[in-house]
Amino acid sequence: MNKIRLLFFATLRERAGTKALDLEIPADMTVRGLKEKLAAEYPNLRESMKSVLITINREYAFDEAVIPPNAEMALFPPVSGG
Amino acid sequence: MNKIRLLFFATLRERAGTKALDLEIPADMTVRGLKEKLAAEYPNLRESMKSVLITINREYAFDEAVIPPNAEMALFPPVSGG
Amino acid sequence: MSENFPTIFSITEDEIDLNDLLAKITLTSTGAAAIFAGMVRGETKRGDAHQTEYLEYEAYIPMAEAKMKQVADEIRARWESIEGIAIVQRIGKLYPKTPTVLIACTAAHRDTGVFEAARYGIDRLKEIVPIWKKEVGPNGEEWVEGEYIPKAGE
Amino acid sequence: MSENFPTIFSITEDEIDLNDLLAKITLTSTGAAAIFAGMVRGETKRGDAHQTEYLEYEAYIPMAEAKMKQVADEIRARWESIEGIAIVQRIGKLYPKTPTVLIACTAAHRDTGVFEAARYGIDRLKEIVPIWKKEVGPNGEEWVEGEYIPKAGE
Repeated sequence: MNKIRLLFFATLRERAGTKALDLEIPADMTVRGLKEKLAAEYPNLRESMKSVLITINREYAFDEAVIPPNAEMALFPPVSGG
Repeated sequence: MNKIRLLFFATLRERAGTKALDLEIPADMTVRGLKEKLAAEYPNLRESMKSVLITINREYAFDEAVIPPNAEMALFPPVSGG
Repeated sequence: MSENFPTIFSITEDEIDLNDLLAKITLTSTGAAAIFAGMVRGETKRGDAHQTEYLEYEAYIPMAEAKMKQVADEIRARWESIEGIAIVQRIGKLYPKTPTVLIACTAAHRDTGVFEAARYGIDRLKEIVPIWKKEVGPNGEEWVEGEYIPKAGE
Repeated sequence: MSENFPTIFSITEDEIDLNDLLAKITLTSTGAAAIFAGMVRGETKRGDAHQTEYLEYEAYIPMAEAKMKQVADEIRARWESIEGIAIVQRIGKLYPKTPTVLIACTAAHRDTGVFEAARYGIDRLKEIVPIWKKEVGPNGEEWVEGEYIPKAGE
């Protein structure tokens, strides 16, 4: 199992009810697998998993990416700065 | 005869050796006529008359324009602000 | 040469000082700057017309700074004329008319891409830099969501 | 409506304050500003490469102000989205890195011509606004001459 840290921002933070979450995940888990896990375990996040942006170690990551150990991941909606 | 006031800027001011000149000119004098008069009477300005910009009452004026009484005219090179 | 060209990027809760930022990206060889500034609109007419009391900005700060650096690198890769670049996003609770974001690019001359570079910078910031805003108005609050989905490598 | 939109134009010997000018052309409906600033180059590489100790600016002030107003009117005629316009030229003896000119345009959104309007503004200022500069450098002084010949009605 790998330890990872999830950060939530904007609507995802509000739906998760927390800014950060530490998780243990299987060593071969992909971004898709994590999304499925979160959708299953956190009903408030289920709807958000369809359009969420995900980053691994501050770079955008996509469904097939395998999550490395000690990853800092973030989940957030499309950005709206400016 | 009409009274007019000539203002000189930049290279024209330096060649004229003055910032302003009051003149009396014939009532029907055009911008071209004024340029010819200045070229004849002020040798330092002769060369400048080929490329000078001329204004009458703060609007650009051209060779055929007849100079109105009490005109405020200015003579200067192409502008270079900024 | 370009390693001496200043690149400023920051997420701040302080006022954005245009004079100071422009001075910091002006070199002896600089003759032109194009600056984009974004302000909080109190009254929006396009789309769903509405009023805004304030915006509340939030950022994933370390990643936002890294992505601002990336936007600056992309600008330099596209317009080699660019000398200095400043990219600043103000966060927190910001009221109408307040400048919230600034992108400034300098170059020797104005006709070598400085306007296009600033335009590119603000467009990219709104695509890839992780910053969000919640709009609070007379009818409640709503998160503003962008539309861009970053691609691999962005 | 547009009669309430601020238009600032001035010839000044004072420092150009970008923060102040931006605030003056930011309305409640404003979300975007494009600002062009020109600075004195101490070192020019394009064309005849040379160094500049300072520039000495001179203006035909009342006509320059009228022509700045005309540039602002032309901008509004071309981009009806433009809300505020500021056009400022600093004159006198100005040293490298000093901002000498500013053109700023504001609008509700950044995609309605605000960049193009600012670019148009600085191009037109350099064509029709009666201001000149003499360049003083290690090899003596020289008046900078523009190339544009105004047409009737300009």
